[in-house]
Amino acid sequence: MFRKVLVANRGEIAVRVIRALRETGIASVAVYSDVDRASLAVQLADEAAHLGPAAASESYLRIDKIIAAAHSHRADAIHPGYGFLSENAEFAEACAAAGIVFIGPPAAAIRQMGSKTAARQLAIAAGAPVVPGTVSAVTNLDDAKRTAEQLGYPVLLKASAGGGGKGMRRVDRAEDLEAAIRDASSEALRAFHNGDVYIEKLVVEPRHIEIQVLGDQHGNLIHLGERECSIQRRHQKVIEECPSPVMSTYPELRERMGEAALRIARAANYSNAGTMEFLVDRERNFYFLEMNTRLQVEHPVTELVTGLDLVQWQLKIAAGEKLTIRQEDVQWSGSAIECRIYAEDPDHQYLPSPGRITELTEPAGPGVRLDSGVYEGWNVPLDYDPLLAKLAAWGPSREAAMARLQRALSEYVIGGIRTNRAFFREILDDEVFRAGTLSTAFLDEFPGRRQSAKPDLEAEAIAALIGALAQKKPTAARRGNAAEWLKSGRESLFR
Amino acid sequence: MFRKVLVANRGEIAVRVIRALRETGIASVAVYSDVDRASLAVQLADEAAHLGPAAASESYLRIDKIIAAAHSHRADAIHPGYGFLSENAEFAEACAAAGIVFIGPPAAAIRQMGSKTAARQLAIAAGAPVVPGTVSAVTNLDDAKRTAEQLGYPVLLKASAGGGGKGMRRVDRAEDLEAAIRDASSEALRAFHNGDVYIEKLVVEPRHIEIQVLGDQHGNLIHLGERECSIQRRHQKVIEECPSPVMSTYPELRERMGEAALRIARAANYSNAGTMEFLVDRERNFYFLEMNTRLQVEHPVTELVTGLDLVQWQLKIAAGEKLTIRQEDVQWSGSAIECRIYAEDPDHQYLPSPGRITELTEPAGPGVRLDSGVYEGWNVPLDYDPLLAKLAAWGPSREAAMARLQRALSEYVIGGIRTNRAFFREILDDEVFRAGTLSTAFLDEFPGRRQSAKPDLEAEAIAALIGALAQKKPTAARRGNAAEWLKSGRESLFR
Amino acid sequence: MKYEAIIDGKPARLELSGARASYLRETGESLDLEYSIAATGVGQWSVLANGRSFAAQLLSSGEVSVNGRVIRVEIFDPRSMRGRRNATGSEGRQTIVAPMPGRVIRVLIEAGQEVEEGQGLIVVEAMKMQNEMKSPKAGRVVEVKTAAGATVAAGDILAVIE
Amino acid sequence: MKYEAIIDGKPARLELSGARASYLRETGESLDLEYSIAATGVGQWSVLANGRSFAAQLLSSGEVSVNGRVIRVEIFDPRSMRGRRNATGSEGRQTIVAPMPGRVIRVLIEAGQEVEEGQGLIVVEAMKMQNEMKSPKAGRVVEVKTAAGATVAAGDILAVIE
Repeated sequence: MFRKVLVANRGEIAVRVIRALRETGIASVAVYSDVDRASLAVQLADEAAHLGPAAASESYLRIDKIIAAAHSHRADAIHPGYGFLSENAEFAEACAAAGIVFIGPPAAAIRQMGSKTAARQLAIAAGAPVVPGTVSAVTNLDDAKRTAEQLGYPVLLKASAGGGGKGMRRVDRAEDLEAAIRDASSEALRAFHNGDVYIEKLVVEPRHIEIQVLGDQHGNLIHLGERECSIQRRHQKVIEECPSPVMSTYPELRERMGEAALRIARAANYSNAGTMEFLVDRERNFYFLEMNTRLQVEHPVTELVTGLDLVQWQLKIAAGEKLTIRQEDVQWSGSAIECRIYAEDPDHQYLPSPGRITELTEPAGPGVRLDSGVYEGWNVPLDYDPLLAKLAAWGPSREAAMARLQRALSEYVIGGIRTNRAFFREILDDEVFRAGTLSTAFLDEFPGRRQSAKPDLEAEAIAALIGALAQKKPTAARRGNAAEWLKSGRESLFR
Repeated sequence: MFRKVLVANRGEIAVRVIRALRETGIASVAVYSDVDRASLAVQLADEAAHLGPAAASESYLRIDKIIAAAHSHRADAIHPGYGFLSENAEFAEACAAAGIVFIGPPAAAIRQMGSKTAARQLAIAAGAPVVPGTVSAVTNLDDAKRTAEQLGYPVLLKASAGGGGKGMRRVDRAEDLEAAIRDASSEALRAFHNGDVYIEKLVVEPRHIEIQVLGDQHGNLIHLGERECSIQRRHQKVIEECPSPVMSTYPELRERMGEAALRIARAANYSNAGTMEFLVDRERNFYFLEMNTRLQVEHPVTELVTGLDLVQWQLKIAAGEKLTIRQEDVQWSGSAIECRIYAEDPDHQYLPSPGRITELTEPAGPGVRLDSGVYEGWNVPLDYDPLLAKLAAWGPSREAAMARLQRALSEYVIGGIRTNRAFFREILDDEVFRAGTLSTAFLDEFPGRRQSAKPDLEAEAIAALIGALAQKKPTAARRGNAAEWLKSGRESLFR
Repeated sequence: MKYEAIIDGKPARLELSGARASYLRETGESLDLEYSIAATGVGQWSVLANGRSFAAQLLSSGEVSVNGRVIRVEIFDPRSMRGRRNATGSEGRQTIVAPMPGRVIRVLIEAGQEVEEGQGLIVVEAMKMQNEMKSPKAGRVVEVKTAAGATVAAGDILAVIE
Repeated sequence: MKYEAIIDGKPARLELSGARASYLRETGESLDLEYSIAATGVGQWSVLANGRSFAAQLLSSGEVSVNGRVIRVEIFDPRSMRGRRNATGSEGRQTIVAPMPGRVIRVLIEAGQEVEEGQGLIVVEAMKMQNEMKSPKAGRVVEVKTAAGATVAAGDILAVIE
């Protein structure tokens, strides 16, 4: 096993990996940009290396600096987390060239699955169903128009090198196609340095369901079941769960999708952890979309229902150990749901809300798992993703998991910045969500069902009371000096 | 099911019960003494009622005030937690007389099992093994001496009405018996208003293992397996785990002890949650000690390995619902270990350390469960038990659970008061603990194995550095005003 | 002590006396509270009102969160009624303000330039999200107060259109 | 900047210059650190030293916790060496101090009374634990500075024995 591993990431996923390293008895090296010097990951790691300025292009995306840090700290392996360099085949190759183990799949598999068109071709060859569409990038408008006619509108333009919804456009009419291709391609070029886009049939109101696979370097490959990820905004997942409600009703679907995922993974000579994303239509037909050749943000829900630690398995597999779990050993127990807590304002077009967390009360207790990258006093930088933490709950049933998640959300206080915490409370109360009849259209339709909060006399009175008391002693906070604060604590200051 | 439940307790267990109520959709009423006005339980509850001054005798032990609060808040049931009135048959009866459901066993069962001598008699009648000794209170010295001779020294004096080690004395020689009886009896009288003590054979270096039982009001009764609670200081448990390491080696012991526990519970017409405490000697003979007719502090480890929520089941059972889990449905998966985080100084005779928590960073992440009753800024009162929180970890094996617990302890920061956090880190590193060869003598022997911390040059240098920097800007903390603090946060103030 | 208030945009009154508060909406509904308040953190309180428990938080925006529900609060001490603001008309000069903290990545206009209603003016980015500020009206750019690369706070004035 | 220090009871020196620190035990062992420090809370810092990450905490007792390890620290600015205390002899007058915050539940002595070494003097209770303070020597009670029912802080002088 490794002696020391560098974690080439930041935020909650760096913390998650550092925790797994500590539990496995492996020393950890965090990396940080200027604005992340005091991050939770740096605090929790055994060692830390400075990378450069805040901009990811000068820090977390700099292969040379990361390899140099691994060398100077004598790390024998690198865990890339998700995002940043995690799906960068050149990085995996640079690690190998530097004599450092890349904790992830082989570079060839990253490269093959990193091109959505190549991944589609491979899936077709492996006999897995894919969304009807082109397998190669659009090269001229006439071909594109013909393809779109054949598929039938609406169609979806997607970036070949893409992810996270960038370079994606829905097109409903032939006359919009040209502009959409231009927009999508230029967005893709900016985001991925690759402007290739391709055309797919748009599956209307699909579920987005993914299958987790895990394989060792000795040819053993298993799947750990699905995650339902249909609740998305701008193609970014916000709630994920396992089991998918559809599989609770139709359990054979898990088996069929799991088999399809394994066929694709085998064809790609895949090892380590990876995820196959599928769309599932109303008739429970499923279509392979793409593969994520890394740990997923939402891996905790799989861990909660299977009892397996995916990051610890990633480490073992990368170190050459054999997978000791057979497919028939995998058990799914109960139900788990995860919310992604973002620094954003769901009431104002999800605008980002970076800044200092002045107050933090985190939920805990039975059935609650929090994977957070922040702490009270932390200044959430504006330079990166707005994900602060992932709050997940497990229960013996979906109802129990929802109840626990609601309870945990009710305890969660994040002061100083806006978050989508309260928005989740509404979603978890929503009848459609509770019924489990989910689709990727959920968040587009949800606002129409939102109860415009009825004026609540009691809450208003208390808000007015707090306002009046805060005004009554407008300088209380200013006058109190910190020495007194230290002595008598917060209460005296703000009472 | 109940509409509203009053929680007649404080601290972490009040929080635990309030969480279960929220998850079950039942409104909660917290109660508080003067010093608990701003407690976490009061914050998390839907409603709160003031009881009186800090002294428990004027607040949490006042049956009249608690019943009055339940009435004025229209609560239809009361959960007593543990400690305080939880094993007080009069309280259970007062609830019934007031038309309020007492969430616990029938008053008659509390009364019968509350007397250790009556419980022993019942266990013997039910055919369960007990520690050899008298079944009734000592009434004269000569009888006591004869009994002790027959049992053979060492013997143990125990308070009939006791618990928590109060009124307990080990006696090694006949000439010490009289003084020990006097001391034990007067301590018992002070603690329980009942000076009765009885004599037992002292089982040398036993394991302390308890069996959780759960029964409904319709005659269904199951056991949920054991908790190993051998790690105790002054007869107070500090670490508990499930499974017991001895049962991992001898799984049939769980079945035998479970059966014995159920026989006793049946004989007592027991319903709701309860725990049978046993001593287990080196030959794996087990002896019934006493029953706790309430929820145990350490119930989370059972919840972690069985996936059941004991408090939610207490509510259902008290509401008259049937137990839908059969004995054969109970599955024990993986391993869970819990540490009791106390406000005390383990390096100075476990002296209590009440006061303000100036800084709090709580562990989280995979496999970690924290049941806490405190928050940053909270002033831990000196009037009650020093238990701040229970930190538990689950893993697929005992080794994995220990590794996670170590990891979680390494993240746990509690500033302003002393705690036993670091002490647990040493215990979890101890070879004897890791081997699982536990006994109640563990904490007496452990100091002899403690490595006197070797001077660590690096840590010393950093300590000196912090000391120098703190002195360099001795007034930095005083000068910074709170307005600036609010604006630019903690970093600027204390940098 | 009496206060006038605007709560979620609607006028109301609050009267405090000891541990009692009376809240009265302009529309007539009222509520009497017997309350106690205890600080539990920075700008954070536990409020017990008529036996019910609330977590209240004073947000930096001046809003108050009560059990997670965000309520806009303006309070006017009757002794200093001048503090009371009226909703300002929005004709004539229009300022373009940053909707979020972030970094200016593109300035698409320059001072003196004529712009159409809805024309893109300035792009601000934060947390990988780009936000294009558009002109609220046809007019002329009076002033550009920022430049590409600048870091801005929410509410900073970036440009003025006349 | 040079400092003299007593670390866990043993003399040492510390020299700070920019982001470098040199630590030297009186016994000769030394360590050079290249460090950076960032506050992460009240009296709490993240220290990176030679690439390794430490969590340091200044305890109210004046001790410093480094990755959970508690180290006694006394620092003397060389410009104010008068601050340096010597270990005080413990003969003659002895003060009885509260070992923990708590409440005095019994006072077993009165001023003027003769006491034996080991005789119980005062009982303090906190968190359901009673602590009986015993006389460190045979002598006379000069003064009793507390009474049953009083609340005391750790370190408060409760009585004086001569």
